[in-house]
Amino acid sequence: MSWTVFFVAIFSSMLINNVVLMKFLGVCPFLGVSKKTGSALGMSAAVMFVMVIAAFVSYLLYYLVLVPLEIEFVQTISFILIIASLVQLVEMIIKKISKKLYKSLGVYIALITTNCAILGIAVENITRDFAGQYGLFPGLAVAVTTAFGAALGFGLVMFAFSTIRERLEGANVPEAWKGVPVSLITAGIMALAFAGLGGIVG
Amino acid sequence: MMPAVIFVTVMVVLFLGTFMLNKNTPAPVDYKISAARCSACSHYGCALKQEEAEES
Amino acid sequence: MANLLEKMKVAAVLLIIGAVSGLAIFGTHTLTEERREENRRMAQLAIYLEMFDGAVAPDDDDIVAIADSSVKEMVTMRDGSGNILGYAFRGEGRISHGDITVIVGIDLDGTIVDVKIADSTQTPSYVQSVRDHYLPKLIDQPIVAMNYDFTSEIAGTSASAGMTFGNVRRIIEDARFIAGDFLSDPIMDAYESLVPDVVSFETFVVFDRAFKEELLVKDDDENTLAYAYLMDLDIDGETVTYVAAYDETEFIGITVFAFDDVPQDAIDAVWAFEGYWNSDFNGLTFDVDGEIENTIAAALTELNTFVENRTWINANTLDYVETLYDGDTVTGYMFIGRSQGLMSINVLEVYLDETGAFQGFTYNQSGDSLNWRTPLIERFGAYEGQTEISQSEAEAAWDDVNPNAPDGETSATGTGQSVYAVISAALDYYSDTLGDE
Amino acid sequence: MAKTKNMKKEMSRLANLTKGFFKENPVFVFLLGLCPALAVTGTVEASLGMGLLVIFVLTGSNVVVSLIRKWIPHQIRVPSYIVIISTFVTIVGLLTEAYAYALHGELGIFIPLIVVNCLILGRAESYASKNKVHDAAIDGFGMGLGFLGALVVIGFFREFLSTGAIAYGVFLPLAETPGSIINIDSYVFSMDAFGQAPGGFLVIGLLLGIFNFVAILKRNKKERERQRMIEEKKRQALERKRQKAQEKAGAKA
Repeated sequence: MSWTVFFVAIFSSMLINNVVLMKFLGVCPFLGVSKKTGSALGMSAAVMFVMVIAAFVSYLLYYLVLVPLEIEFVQTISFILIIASLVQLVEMIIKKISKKLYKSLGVYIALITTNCAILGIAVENITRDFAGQYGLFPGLAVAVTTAFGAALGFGLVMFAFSTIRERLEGANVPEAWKGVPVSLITAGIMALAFAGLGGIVG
Repeated sequence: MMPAVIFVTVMVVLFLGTFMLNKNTPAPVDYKISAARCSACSHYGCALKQEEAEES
Repeated sequence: MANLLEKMKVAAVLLIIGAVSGLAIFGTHTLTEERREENRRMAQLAIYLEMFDGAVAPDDDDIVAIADSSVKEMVTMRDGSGNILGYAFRGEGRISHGDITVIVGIDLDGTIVDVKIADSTQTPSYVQSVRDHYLPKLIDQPIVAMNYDFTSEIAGTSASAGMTFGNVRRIIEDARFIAGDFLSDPIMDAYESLVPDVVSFETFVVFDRAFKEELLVKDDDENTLAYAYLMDLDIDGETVTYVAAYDETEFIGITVFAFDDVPQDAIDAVWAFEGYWNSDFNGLTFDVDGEIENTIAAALTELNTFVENRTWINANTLDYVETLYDGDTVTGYMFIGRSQGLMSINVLEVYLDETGAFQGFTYNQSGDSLNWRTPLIERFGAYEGQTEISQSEAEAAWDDVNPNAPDGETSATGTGQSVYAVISAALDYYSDTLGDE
Repeated sequence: MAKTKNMKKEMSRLANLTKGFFKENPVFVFLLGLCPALAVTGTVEASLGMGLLVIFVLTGSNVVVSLIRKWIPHQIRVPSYIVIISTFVTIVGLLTEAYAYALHGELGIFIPLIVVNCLILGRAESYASKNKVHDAAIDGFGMGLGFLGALVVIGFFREFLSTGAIAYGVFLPLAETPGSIINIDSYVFSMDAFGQAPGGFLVIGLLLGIFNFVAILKRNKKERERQRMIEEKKRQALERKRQKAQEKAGAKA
């Protein structure tokens, strides 16, 4: 296994297989929390934080508990529960640690349980069988790197999209398409642009 | 059979535990989640938070 | 107290929900386990079944895991009554661009039925281009003579899709290597019917006579077991390839490459030569009847003469010399020799007359550039009639083949040196051995 | 008297069932479950499959939540709902893998992701936890149907625009051999992008706009109606006033 694996993992999960625009994960916060650049960035930071930890924990849970016990079939419920617990724990810790951090991140953390990107990436890390490809612990490193890249990709489109939306507020859009519809169409055009990145790295 | 049932139960209890712990930890700042942030899927989290805000 | 009770209640409710949920999931899992397993297995097999018409899902015994190869699994495909239809190979490849799973189907005749990319994490556009442009060209190719030349003909896509196709190609190569072990390979079958223990063969010299190719057939340790000669004969308007084999002293026999479209009488004709098998080739003449038999006999006679007139040298550079006759008079000698040229080993035919004077040379096989090869024939032609060619004369021959290059540094040098090595070896051999007789 | 009450009840049940179709459509009005609405609507059949799975989970979880609503302590109701829903989703995932393997492969990770589809948690919290079992079941089924309908409409446009055909029997066990219902020369209709990621956003954006457009037209029509009524009333009042004045004048005279 060479270092290029990590580079490819970050690059492809950030740009080529972008969580929002290519995999349709986390579309809801993408539309809901992108009206202002500030909140978009806050949400992205919270997602990055939780996504990386969730990838780490869910990977270990799967390979160190579910596989030895031969109960892989409870994957879905155990992943959602571990992620939900994680979110609660993280929020609690942030509450205790820092007022400032809570003000900027805490509010978003609570919204994350139902963010499908977190669960999606955790499940996908298992489906892609990193453990089988690289071995248990190198696979963990690749899984976490993939999650980090995905979170970077999420942040990137959140930021780009929020800036577009701030401009869109003042645009002359037909009444029926104002708000979410025109945002979706904008996202479609962004997705077209991102589709052009396919083929840079495998 | 036993491992599956025990494991799921443990997970549920773990979730409940963290949930209760978090609920019992007071927020350090007064905040209100704006309606804008409550759109789309975040709706469940919002409902929860708004309710908490109302209760307190 | 009430608070504690409340907490107990909360915990109890969650505990019950957890347990019930665990039970429900486990119950569903148990009920559906068999079906899910079956589905997963069928999904894997579906791509195999698609390749072979009338195939049924294979038993576990028909699925063999393979180690130490890019091919991971071989599946024997059978029809409903258990007859083997062919073999499917599942291979996996990995390049820095991602992984790829390739299925190769090979039928009993050793023909590629289909090649499919089952799964891939490589760049989709390259994979698609390989699917669209490359894979269809592989279908119906015989595995004994795979031709990948089309890769250079596919414009535009070849450069970028090349890496992915390289992956696919490696898997096909491994699959056909494995298939060769138990599939009937007509060429190996032909050699094996003449010389047991054959495991490989290589082209030695090519001819433009009744026999087209001289091959060395070798055993496991690369020892030459015999010399095989391919003869393309015109039988009833069809070209049929016969193979005759000799060892050092004997005519071993003759057989035919049994491809599907060979006329039966062309195959049967071989039996007319049964009586000559394993006989001393000195003065071997064929007494046979029938049109096809006579055609074969004529070719074999020509071959027999060649084998008789040939003297093995087996030195570093020279393989053998053939004495050329006109009736009973010696008219000259043809040497076959080989030497490393610029790009490949050059196999040369060097001609001397009966006095040992140089008469010219031609290339029998060479991978060097024609730009250097052709002028060299002409330039060495200037030394015709000489019994010796000095080093300086030889250097003069290749020095200015490429006038633009600096002195002594032309690309023709490598080719020229190999040519000179063979020619001088032939001249030396004459003066040392043949001239003394 | 009793009869009318019964009828009213049935009417409200029908309304309960159909409210998810247009008035409270989960996708087009509430923008719930947009992730699957974008991700699996490349073809009609995948949309149909996802819709059916959601109906199953939604009805099931609604029924269970409604059944145990009185035993669940208020403070832990959301965690309990999450557990119930993920149980249903896990079960549905296993069943799909067993009985519709092709669909399972097509929907992929979007089957486990039904867990985080807020439509389901939303209905559990806002409806099932407050209503009787049969109402909750009807609500879940109706909302699920609305979701399915929206997905199929999106899937129809996307599949048609990207392939010029509507296939059947590919992912769902509908036919022995797959075929297509509509099939137009694929050279005319082969806008691949509609089948892929960008098309999902574009089609939903456009459909959402059209949905809004119809809603606005309706609203405007109602508004005009209301205006006309007001005008009418004003006119009548004026008339009455005038009549009264005339009467008064007549009486005086």
